[in-house]
Amino acid sequence: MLKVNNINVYYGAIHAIKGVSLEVKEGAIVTLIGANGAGKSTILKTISGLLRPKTGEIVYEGKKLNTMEAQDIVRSGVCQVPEGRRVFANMSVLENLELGAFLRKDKVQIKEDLEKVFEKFPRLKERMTQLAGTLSGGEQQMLAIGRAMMSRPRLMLLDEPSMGLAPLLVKEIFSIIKEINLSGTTILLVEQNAHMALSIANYAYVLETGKIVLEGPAKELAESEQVKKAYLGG
Amino acid sequence: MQKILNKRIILTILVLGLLYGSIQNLIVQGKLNPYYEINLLLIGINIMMAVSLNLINGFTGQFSIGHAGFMAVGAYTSAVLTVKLQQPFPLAILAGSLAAALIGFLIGLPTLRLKGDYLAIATLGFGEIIKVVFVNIEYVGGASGLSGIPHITTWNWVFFLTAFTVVFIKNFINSTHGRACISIREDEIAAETMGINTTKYKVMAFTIGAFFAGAAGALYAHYFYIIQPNTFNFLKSIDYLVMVVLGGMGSITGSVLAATALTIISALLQRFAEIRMVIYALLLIVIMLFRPQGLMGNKEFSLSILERLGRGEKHGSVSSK
Amino acid sequence: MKLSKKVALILVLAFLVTIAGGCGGSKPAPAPAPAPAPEKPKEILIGANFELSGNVATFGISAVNAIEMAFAEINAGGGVNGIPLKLVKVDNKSDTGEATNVATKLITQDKVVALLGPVTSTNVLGAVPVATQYKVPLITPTGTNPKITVDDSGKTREWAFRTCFIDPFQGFVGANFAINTLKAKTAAIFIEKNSDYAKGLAEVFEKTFTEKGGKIVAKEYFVTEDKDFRATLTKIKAANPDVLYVPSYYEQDGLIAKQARELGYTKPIVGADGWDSEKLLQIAGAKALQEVYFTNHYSPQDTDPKLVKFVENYKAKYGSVPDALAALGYDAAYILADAIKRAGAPEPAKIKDALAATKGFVGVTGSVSIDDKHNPVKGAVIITFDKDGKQIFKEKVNP
Amino acid sequence: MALLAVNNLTKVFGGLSAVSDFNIELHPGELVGLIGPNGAGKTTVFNLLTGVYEPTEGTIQFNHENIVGLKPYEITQRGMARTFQNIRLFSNLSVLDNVRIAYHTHVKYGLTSAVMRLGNYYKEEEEMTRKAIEFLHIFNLDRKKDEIAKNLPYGEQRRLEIARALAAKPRLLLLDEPAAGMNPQETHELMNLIKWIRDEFKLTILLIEHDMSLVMGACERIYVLEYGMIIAHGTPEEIKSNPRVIEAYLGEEVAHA
Amino acid sequence: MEDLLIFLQQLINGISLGSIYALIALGYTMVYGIIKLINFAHGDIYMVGAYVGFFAITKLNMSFIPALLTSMVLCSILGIIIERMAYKPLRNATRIAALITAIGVSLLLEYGGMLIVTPQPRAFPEVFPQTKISFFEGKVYMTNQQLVIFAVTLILMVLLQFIVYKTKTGKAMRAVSFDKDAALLMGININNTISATFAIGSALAAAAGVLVGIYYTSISPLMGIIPGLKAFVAAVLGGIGIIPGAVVGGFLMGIIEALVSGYGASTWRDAVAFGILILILIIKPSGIFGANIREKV
Repeated sequence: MLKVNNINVYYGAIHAIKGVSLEVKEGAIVTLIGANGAGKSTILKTISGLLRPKTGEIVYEGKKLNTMEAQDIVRSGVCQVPEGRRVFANMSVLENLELGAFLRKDKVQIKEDLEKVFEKFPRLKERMTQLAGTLSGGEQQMLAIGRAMMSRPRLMLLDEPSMGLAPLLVKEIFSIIKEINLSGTTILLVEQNAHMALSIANYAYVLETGKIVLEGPAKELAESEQVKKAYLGG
Repeated sequence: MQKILNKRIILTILVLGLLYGSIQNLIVQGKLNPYYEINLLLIGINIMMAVSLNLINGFTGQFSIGHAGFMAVGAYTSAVLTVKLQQPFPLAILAGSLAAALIGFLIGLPTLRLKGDYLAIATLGFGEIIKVVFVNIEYVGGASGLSGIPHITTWNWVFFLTAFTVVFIKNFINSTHGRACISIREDEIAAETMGINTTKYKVMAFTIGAFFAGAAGALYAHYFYIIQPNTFNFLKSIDYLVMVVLGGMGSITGSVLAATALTIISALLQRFAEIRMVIYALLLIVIMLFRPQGLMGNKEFSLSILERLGRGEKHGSVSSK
Repeated sequence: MKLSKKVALILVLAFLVTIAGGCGGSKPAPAPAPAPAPEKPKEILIGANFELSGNVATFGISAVNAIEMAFAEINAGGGVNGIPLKLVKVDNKSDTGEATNVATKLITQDKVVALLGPVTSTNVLGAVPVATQYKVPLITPTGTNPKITVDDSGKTREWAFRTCFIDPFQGFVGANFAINTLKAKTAAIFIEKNSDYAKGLAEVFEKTFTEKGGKIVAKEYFVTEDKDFRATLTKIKAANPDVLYVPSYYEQDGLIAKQARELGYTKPIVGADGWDSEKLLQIAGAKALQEVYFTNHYSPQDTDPKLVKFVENYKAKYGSVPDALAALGYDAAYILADAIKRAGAPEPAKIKDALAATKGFVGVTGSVSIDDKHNPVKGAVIITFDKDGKQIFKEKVNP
Repeated sequence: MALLAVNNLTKVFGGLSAVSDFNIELHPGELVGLIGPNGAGKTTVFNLLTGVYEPTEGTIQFNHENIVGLKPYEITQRGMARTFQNIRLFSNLSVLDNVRIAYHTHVKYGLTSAVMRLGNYYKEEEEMTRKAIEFLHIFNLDRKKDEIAKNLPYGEQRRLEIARALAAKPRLLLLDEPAAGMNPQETHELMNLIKWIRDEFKLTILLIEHDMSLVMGACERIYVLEYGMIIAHGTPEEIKSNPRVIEAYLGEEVAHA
Repeated sequence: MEDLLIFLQQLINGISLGSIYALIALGYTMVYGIIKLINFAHGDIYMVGAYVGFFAITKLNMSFIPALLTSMVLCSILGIIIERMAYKPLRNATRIAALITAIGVSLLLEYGGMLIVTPQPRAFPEVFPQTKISFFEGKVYMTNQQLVIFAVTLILMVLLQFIVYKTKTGKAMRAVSFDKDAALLMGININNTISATFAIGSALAAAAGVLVGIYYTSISPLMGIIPGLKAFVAAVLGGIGIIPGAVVGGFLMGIIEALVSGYGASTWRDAVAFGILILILIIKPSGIFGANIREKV
């Protein structure tokens, strides 16, 4: 479904991503783990068009994402849940969700999808008219995911959904991610919490200082000594 | 460490002395065209204004656009002392500076609670209020201004006061007090939790900035024969803001360079009469498009940078970006 | 984007090179040798120190346009004593310091033999000390502050002249007209706070009016930038004066007349020569100009061919009708040319003496003689408006 | 005798209680954790203690002195320092300057000696720089002293923030999610560092953290906050087995881990 | 009774002056609200709007409405061009750098305008005839033009509020204003959204320019400086970025000025207006309607 071929990304003079290639198969949950500053978020931002690779290409269902505008990437069905939630704090929950469906014109289906999101996150329905900024961290994360769902993505990119959340909430969020995946959305997950990420993913990549150092089925990686030592605290 | 510092100080004194001596020599011999002299003096006055505003805007991060108001206070106070009360010029300069500092302190105390654009508009408002006050005092000539001010300001006065301003503010910045101001710019809350009395330092920066603006005003008044409130309107404040931004917020040498460059450009553009301001406007836009961080960013131009560059080292503590 | 940035960079560089080049050319020789003046100079350099940018640029540009036109006419007629005049035009940003700066430049760098401008009194006061120091005559076409030509001790300033009406006479005429012709017992004065012209006129008007038994019931102020005078006019109207004296320039005057009438003030309004402009009618409308009188130097019905020609030429050249500042600037240029001619040689001291001796010079703003205080002596007329807003002659007053 | 005694602390924001009836006591040398779900009011407690917010009700006794109503800088001067959840370094300044600013309260030379370069200016500046470098050495940052703070990698920024807080010579150190964004290995190192500085500097430490390995491994006592109120308090073992805490915060797995 | 009538007249004077400030402040606050830029050139776009209206009426013989629309359309385009050329490249630079550029644009429009249309003031033709309305036996007056400006201000305020809060473009604007990257991830075209903001803001300025031109009859290249400054102050007074705030701030400024001129000393007017502004800011640091945002610590 998504193929990243040997991309190089720079921040000014800093070479942030050095020749990374990865693949996401339709229907899978693929995770990208690694230390802070390894370049995980940079890869996601490059896929969704916020950054441009200097060389290499990103192919999604035959289309070259690396030359497309961000809004066209969203239109083609790739949507990112950004790190730190980034909900529109000065707008209501409902307006946030409506913005998720910004590019869609199918009013009827939008309504249906809205109901689906509320079904999944009943708490959002309760707080429909509340300003997003007044939600707690966990609720904001739910809103960010719900907002992304509103664009009907076929590939959802999640950036650190567990960051700064209480253990109980982390669990809840991950089970929701699993559910979203089961209902047909492919997922590329970037996570600090390697333990949780590997527990729900099918396939995983390990990133270190801008390079992929390890990849394999999630279960295998979870057992690997190297990963255990560095990322699982074992 | 101590040794390098001394070497730098000696070098600086040498360069300044050379600059002073050569120009003083030209003046004494009558070889300096009076027009160049005017513009040299204007450069000095503008450097004082830009550097003192940079302390407030660039180093302490308090967005002030009423600096011409302090200049007005200094100009009027000193002129009243010399014209109406027949006091000596040094006393007039000091009184003008102190009066401006006092006004700066009084204005700073309540307004520095405000942030960003709100502070900017409040300082702009104060600048305009100061202007209106002078318009309404007939004792100092009201709107038509105070004329007949003796022509006392000379190259000596301007040179030494400008040098004093720059050295004072540079030393201030490189002390714990200056670092306290900079930390406010960087993160006010963190500064406060580091034990820094942010109000005190904001007001301090504001007061010192106003003090030197007042001194610059006194020099200005005693060079140009007449002062009127409208000379110190918000467009004048904007002129100084432009110098600070163009030179680089948080760079003293940047302010000095920009004040010099803009004064010269302004003089060169006099001959272009009607299109003068059009050229000036285009220049502003283009410079900002190419160097939005200003000529110097927040770096300082110093001989030691050249030295280190010469040795092929990366310059350290002041490099950013 | 990249490309346009490059283009912009090249443009700026080109600019700077041009400017630097221009500057290099004018650098004075390190030691200006006192070369003996040539028999007949190629051209006579006159400095124009005017407000071409800043808040009173409108006035400065008007005046300088008329001066350039006058110079072109003079040169077309063979110049002065066969030598063409050349205007060195410089902007002073409507700033007093800059006016000093520019005056110094004109005298010491460009070596002009006489200075014209600036237009506002304050800026003139910034330039007069420079003219005095370097002994070059300065003529302001419009600066009305008495201090321009007379210093604090009452002594006439040797090098400073003006060619505009001095305030006292016009204010005096205005007040007499209000009392005698309009039979006013009470008056209100509406003064432009930051204009020496308005302040001077108002002062004399008030003095004359009260001396003759009238009473000033309201004295209010505005600033040049104002466009809405309703609040103050409401206050003035409440004081119920028989006459309202507004000695300003036509843009504000027009708005004041219009707004006063809108607020139901129907009594006479009296003004001074600043009211004289074709734009006044467009701004105020004919209805607002009923019962409006102003003092001026010449009458519109006086079909002086000189004036008609001036108005036509100005219109043709600049696409707009000349205002009072243009007329005054035009006359200043001719008075200067006349003085140079009489001086015999384009030397500052001789020009100064010739200027001081100006007698009965007939310009577009009337006949001008320079008195011992370096002020012009002119006659005055009173103008009013017919129902279409056309200026009509009311009465003539002589000094 | 308690170093910090908080009684009945309450903070109301626009009608909503962010913190209510909060009581806590810290003794010298203790390392105590404050945990709870997002939005429970943990950071608000820190802001109340450090004077960033003023409490609606309640008292805060620090070192036998009531500090309610004091400005943040006054509280810092009395010996309390903190770090922030979202790192707040002086990001355009060098690593060294970040630490030197923290010494501010201990500088004795005045404005005159600063601008005139008189008296003890050079001596104190040199002394301060020397001490700052020593400090950076402890945190293994001395080789980066001239680096601009914002260019440091994340983990080092966290360390620098702690170093900066310690340079203010506090008796009580408040750490707000110091392990956020760190991987398990880094977290483990951080835990050791925190324990070490507590012993080395004879500090009392209160920390907010979601990473249970850190909290359970380092803290002697833990307070659990939910909806602005303390719902549990005790040793790590007690907290792990407290059903209310499991329900509100930990979830089954962590408790059994 | 007499005094009361005078007070009423002063109130009308103040509100009519305030309507003009409000009208200009609307565009100011709108642009600020979305991209946090003090668009210093706003007052000058207002001037350009007045001139476009003037030439449309005098040279092209248009009637009022077509002239107004022409001016609004041309100024929208001007606004977009200015944004693209002068502000867009600085989107990621410091805000003060953008402010300096805005000052540059402002000077360029003022003095470029002076070169093109001459500095002389021009008289706006009377395109809709003025009628005087008087009450209380001719003791209190107002004109139909004052009423029109007042009504247009209120209508535009409501319209703007509707656009920003109820339309898709408005939602996009608010999203862009809050978080550009997050807005991009929603598929919002940032450039188009900002252009739309400038287009609307500039069209509002143009409308104000034409109306004020008709109302005061005189226009000049520097006419935008003072009203621009006052309108900005009005916007800050009401809480910058908040649309009804701009209108309330504008009215407040107008009324304060009228009352100071009418009952105090007219020469202290600006000082009192600024003094009240500062006082309000000290009491309520983000303006009358501004939410006091607590900084997240």
